[in-house]
Amino acid sequence: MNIDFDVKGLNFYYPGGHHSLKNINLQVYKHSITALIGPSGCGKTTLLRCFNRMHDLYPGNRYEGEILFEGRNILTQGVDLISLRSRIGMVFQKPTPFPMTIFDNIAYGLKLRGVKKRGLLSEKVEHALIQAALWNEVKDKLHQSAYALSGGQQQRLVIARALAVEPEAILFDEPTSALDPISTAKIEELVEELKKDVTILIVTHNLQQAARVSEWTGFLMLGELVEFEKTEQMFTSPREKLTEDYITGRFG
Amino acid sequence: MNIDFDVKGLNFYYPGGHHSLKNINLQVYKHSITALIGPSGCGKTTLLRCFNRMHDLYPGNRYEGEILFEGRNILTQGVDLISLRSRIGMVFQKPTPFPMTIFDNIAYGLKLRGVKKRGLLSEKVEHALIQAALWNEVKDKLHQSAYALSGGQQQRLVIARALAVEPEAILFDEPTSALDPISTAKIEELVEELKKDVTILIVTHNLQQAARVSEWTGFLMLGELVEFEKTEQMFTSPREKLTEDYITGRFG
Amino acid sequence: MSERTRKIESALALVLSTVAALVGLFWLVFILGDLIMKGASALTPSLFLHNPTPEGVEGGGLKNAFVGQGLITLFATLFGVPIGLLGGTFLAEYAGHGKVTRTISALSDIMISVPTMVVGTFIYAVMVKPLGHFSGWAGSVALAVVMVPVVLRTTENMLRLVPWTLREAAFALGAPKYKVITQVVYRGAITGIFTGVLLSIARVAGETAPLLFTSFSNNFFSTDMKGPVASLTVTIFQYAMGPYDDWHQQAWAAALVITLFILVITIVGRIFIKLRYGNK
Amino acid sequence: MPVREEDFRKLRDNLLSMAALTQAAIHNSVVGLVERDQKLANEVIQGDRRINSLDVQIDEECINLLALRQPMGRDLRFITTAMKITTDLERIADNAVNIAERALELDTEPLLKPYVDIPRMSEIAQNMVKRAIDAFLNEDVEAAIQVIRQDDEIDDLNDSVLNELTFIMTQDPATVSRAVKLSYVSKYLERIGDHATNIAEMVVYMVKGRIIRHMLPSEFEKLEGDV
Amino acid sequence: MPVREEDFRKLRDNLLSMAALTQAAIHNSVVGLVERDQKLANEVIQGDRRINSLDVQIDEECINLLALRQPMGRDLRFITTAMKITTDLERIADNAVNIAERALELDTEPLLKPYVDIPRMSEIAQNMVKRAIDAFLNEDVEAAIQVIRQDDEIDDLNDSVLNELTFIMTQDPATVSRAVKLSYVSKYLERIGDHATNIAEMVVYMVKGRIIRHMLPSEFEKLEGDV
Amino acid sequence: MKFKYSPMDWVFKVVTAAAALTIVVIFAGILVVLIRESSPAIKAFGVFKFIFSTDWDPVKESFGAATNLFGTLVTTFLSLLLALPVAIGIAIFLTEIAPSFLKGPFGVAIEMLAAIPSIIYGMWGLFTLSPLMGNHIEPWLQNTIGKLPLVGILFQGTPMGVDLLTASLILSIMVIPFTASIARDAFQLTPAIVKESAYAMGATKWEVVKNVVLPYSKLGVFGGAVLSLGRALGETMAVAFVLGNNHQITKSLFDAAATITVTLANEFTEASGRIYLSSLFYIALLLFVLSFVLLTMAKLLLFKTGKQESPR
Ligand SMILES: Nc1ncnc2c1ncn2[C@@H]1O[C@H](COP(=O)(O)OP(=O)(O)OP(=O)(O)O)[C@@H](O)[C@H]1O
Ligand SMILES: Nc1ncnc2c1ncn2[C@@H]1O[C@H](COP(=O)(O)OP(=O)(O)OP(=O)(O)O)[C@@H](O)[C@H]1O
Ligand SMILES: [Mg+2]
Ligand SMILES: [Mg+2]
Ligand SMILES: O=P([O-])([O-])[O-]
Repeated sequence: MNIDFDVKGLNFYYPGGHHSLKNINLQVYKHSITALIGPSGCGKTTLLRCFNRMHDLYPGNRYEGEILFEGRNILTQGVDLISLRSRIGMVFQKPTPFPMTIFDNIAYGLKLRGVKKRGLLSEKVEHALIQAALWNEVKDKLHQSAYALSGGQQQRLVIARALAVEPEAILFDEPTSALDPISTAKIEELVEELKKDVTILIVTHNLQQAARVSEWTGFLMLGELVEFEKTEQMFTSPREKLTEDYITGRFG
Repeated sequence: MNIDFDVKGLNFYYPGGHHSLKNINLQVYKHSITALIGPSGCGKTTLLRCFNRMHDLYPGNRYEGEILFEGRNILTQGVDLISLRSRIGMVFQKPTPFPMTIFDNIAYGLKLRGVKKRGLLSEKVEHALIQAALWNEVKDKLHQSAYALSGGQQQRLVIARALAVEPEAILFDEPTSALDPISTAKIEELVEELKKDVTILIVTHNLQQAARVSEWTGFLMLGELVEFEKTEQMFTSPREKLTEDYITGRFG
Repeated sequence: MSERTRKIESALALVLSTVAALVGLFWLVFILGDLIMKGASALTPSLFLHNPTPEGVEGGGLKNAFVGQGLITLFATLFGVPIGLLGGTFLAEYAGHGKVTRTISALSDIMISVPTMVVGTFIYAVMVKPLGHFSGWAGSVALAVVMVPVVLRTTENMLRLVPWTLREAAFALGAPKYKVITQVVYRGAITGIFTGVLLSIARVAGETAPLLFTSFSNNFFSTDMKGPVASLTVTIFQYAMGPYDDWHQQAWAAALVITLFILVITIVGRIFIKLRYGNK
Repeated sequence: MPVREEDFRKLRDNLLSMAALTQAAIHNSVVGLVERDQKLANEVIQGDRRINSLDVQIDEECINLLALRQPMGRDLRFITTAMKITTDLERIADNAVNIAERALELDTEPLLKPYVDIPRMSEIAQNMVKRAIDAFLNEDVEAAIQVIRQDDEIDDLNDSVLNELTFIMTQDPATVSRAVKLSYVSKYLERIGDHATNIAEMVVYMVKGRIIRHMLPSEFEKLEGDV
Repeated sequence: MPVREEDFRKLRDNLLSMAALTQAAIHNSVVGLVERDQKLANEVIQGDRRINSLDVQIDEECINLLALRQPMGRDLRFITTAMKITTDLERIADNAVNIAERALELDTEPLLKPYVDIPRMSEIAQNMVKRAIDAFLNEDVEAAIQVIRQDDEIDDLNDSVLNELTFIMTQDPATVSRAVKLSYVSKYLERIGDHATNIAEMVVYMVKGRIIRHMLPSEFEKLEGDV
Repeated sequence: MKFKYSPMDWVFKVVTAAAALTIVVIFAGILVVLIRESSPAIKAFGVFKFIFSTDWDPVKESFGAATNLFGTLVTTFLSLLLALPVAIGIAIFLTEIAPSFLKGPFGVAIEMLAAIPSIIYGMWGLFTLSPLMGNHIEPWLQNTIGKLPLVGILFQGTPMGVDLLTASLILSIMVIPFTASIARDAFQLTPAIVKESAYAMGATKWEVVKNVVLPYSKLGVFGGAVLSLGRALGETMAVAFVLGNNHQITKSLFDAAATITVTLANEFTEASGRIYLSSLFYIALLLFVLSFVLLTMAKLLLFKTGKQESPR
């Protein structure tokens, strides 16, 4: 198994010096699904957003340590965030379709990269929609607004949009917490399917979800990575007492 | 075990004739917890809202059949909705504190009933807050706005508010779906505690939650009550194939 | 309180509210009815096709005022809307929630409610007095000054309604900020912004006070924005104050036209908003 | 939450392998005894490791499924039953090992009498195991109930073998050591029948959602009526 | 999601009752044999129903907990282990019933020889059961490993009993029927030891989250070092 | 950590920033220009003297703002007094009472009333309302309320229809829809489930409105009232026709008066003489400052209350 991301001694500070991630070390394997779990406010989202440097959108955030991606530290000053982000997709808690047609939503990332030929665009859009298991549902209304879709479909649209640019990895931040159980099941199925092509990092509040979809699980508490483990191991016999207590519901 | 509500041949129609509940028959036992589960749109909420006739707030809704409460059919024309509702509490998906202080929120129902004496009010407010396991967290800020509380606390406040008027039953409509897991656990604990004093009906999307808290479970599909059963039986060996398929995730 | 008294109290309060609603409706019917009755009769083709006759002479129309009003409003829109739009963009997208934003937002809010008469005196002092004569440009600028804060605030609000995650989603695809704003955020807020612009046009189209000492009025047909230009509202003011029945007639007709114009714009705007934001 | 078909397939496959190996062990141990084939007997003893490791593997799979998929209803019963079934299968295999051990011991001694009942018992036992596992995988209550019935045959055979052996021993003290061992073999086969019955009972429970193990015969009859 | 303390308490209580009844069954069956106390032996046979029903009850409780509480980690291991342990306990009780049955049969015949080893084995077996269950409830690996060690004692005693009985039988054919039955009793006790060992092994797995059943001794030693 | 800008990013940011700054420039511009223009009058009359002087004599070139301020404040106050209860009643009707088929059309009707330009109100006031008031309503008022002690004072004089009362009434009609739609929007923000919660406790409809809807939206309603105040304060054309532009301070509502805006509208273009024009700038400055102070206070207040208990 290849290592895709190698997080080494990562610390993160929000403005005002709030030390939100403390010396995180972990490896994300290529084409695997890694889940991040932990109590509310433990830093899951914060950690996830380090991988595509979303924190840089807001002033005063500070990283320490390294995240090696293909051997290069993406946390250094010189990194071209625009190209980094176009290689690492992200999906949020609530579906975020752009206010455009379904087609344009998917084509957006491609257009940013300078793809202009209509034929190529169509082809890639179709491919991404098929990958995201949405093609059949939308193929007759590609040029309708994306807002006409249901919540679950929107979330798959967003995934298709991320896929269209053929990213190396996709970051999911509680992608189903705003969805009903059926849509959730569909997204989970899709995520499992995707790992054939991309590396997946997923933050979830839902232990069962982490259990269901991931191969590796990281348990965070108070900004520290308490345990990082094969998912089965994590949920049947974790190494750390803290993890054990968390997964058995001994504390929130 | 006493029967608290006896639903007989209940049908419900939304305006435009949408037949949302079809010949529902079930018994809710006194001081027990009954869960209603089923796929989205199956009529859980619709059924729940028959018990305190919330549907009467909107024009064009129509009931058929009976819900006997203490032997009297509460679905007839002559029923005094104001007094019916003051005997059956309700808790919604999102916390609904009134825009008042914490104290006034709890005292509200009592004041509606004409309780005016400050001493008695204080006493009952305290009692309700203790029952709702919120007293310790709010006793020093009873006269602050209820909005200052966290989501989970607000939900417990709403439960305390319902409890203050000593209702005979409380209807819960997905009471934790807007809450984080810790708050959810607290509410679940509380609900279990409450059944000593009140009859509880709870609608939930979450099978696990129904499994955890309820003693009886009703499974609805397309407006029909497919199965009504002791919870253990329902989740380990349901009678109906449809139920089996639903709880094992064979369909949404 | 017993349940009976509570129910009676409730019924009473509801009746009072209904009465209040009827009062409001009464005034609307009264005013619009009056306006239509009195205005419709003077609503002849010549009102639009002819210029005013000399004082005291019957006949003539308000062609000059219609054209002038159109010109002034058009240029006001051309000046005011881009500034408001871009300014609103800055507040919502770049300035965050810091002091600068809050100050500018607050100033805009205040400017929206600042008496337009004051704006008129201000433009008079900076554009009319130095040049020594009234001008259409001065009128347009005055109206633009009224427009800018309105457009700016609606733009800012509408942009803020666009969820942050939408921007983050665009950034996460590797879009540079100006593209995020122009390609994603604007689209998300387009209906709202457009409505804001429409409403701001409706707002200034009915303004009289800022025009009184800026574009003033002109009894003759003129499209020379450098000189005084007639406008409907100022003309209505003058004609209504004037002594002639004929003027009164024309004033009513002009009032009817301008009211209808504004009502149509307003209703169209509301419909847009309703379609987009589903305001129950 | 859904347990995926592939998880079930894997579980099924492993259970089938384990059952097949177990059957083979019974078969080979008895053939080893009857045909005095030391190699075969040794193979059974060696092969037990494989069965043991399958047991462990299936248990782990089941626990993982319980932890990772939160099965309910039928799926839950299937998985918990699988966990309990492996215990019995593993025990059956142990009994086969015991038979093989006795076979090796007896191989050094002359034949006591021709084997008639024991191969018969072995066949019944294998058949019971096979059918019990099939009943499990097909969730077939009727088949399971037939397995439960079959146990009587093996019990009867065991009784008659024991009587015969006791008779032989009392006749000729020299046969004692061999006869005792043979009586053990018979006893082992009887035990295998018991374990197969256990499995069948669990299948009935799984399918009907009710526990019939340790039921009174009258209750049992009633249940059968329902099938 | 949390399994509640009260659920565990109930499960624990039932397991303790079952273990206590099982121990009593072993004790009484052997006393019944040694002291030729038919009443006691019959009591054991009757009492088995109670143990069986506890087995069913605990299984049901466990399945309910799995369905209703979705336990994970330690809790999951505890519950699945409990389910598997009851199978062994139930089997231990069955063995006690078998002993009691032999006791009733032997009661009609004269004493073969004074019982020395068998009461000893019974004591060890009871001790093993008790300690295995305690180890389970206290999640105590060391105690469990001691139980596993103890099994050797009982095995050794069984071997010596068998040798002795074989010797007696070869000496005096009249003793065969009784001796065979006694050898069974010894074998039953040995089996009880095996089941207790099983339980202890599962405890180790539960606590350490690793399966030691069917490990090679070398692996086992390594594990012990970790404790 | 710095975000890497592309050149276009930089350009776009600078352009928008410049646009935003226009507001500040305009604001400062108004203040500076008005002060500059009124400086002759300031020098001549000072501040306090000007504010409290009731003089308004173009001939003697002696000016004071008291009469204008009086008219402005009285009409504003009265109009709000008349408008608020009706506006809230309308809002309640619209959100809680009206059957759904009425809500839409009625809401549009109210918004139409708000969109009508003020000059129309003025003209209508002049030609329709004022005669009606003068001939029928005011005499009737005089004969009823006018006979009462204390309040009677307010209804003395000859009812002409061109007076404080008519002006205030016109203003209130203007302000009603404005306030009502803001109040309605605020009411509608009350989540349905919060209302349902109150109903579920056995509250009557009025109790739900009184205890839930009103408190829930009090900030919005208050904000609406303040905005209405600002509107009324700066309104020119609606009152220009019916106030009479008479520089006096009166006790009776049936007397003509002047407001700052009316004075400006009527006299600005005709003002001859440096001091006269400068005095007009001076009252414009006063109006500007007045509305600025008022609106700022309201903003601060809203901001504070908003911080203290905003629903999450
Ligand atoms: N923008 C911010 N500025 C300062 N502190 C922040 C910011 N965002 C988050 N934090 C703090 O950082 C910590 C980690 O937050 P984060 O959002 O990563 O938690 P999380 O594990 O994703 O929680 P949740 O499950 O609630 O989403 C929290 O203590 C939070 O209060
Ligand atoms: N106000 C309404 N008017 C008409 N139909 C309605 C209305 N509310 C609900 N329905 C319909 O009635 C059916 C049952 O709705 P209900 O809200 O009871 O479902 P539910 O089981 O509570 O679903 P969910 O789990 O999504 O809350 C659905 O088909 C829904 O579309
Ligand atoms: Mg998060
Ligand atoms: Mg619902
Ligand atoms: O393992 P058993 O003793 O039940 O054969």
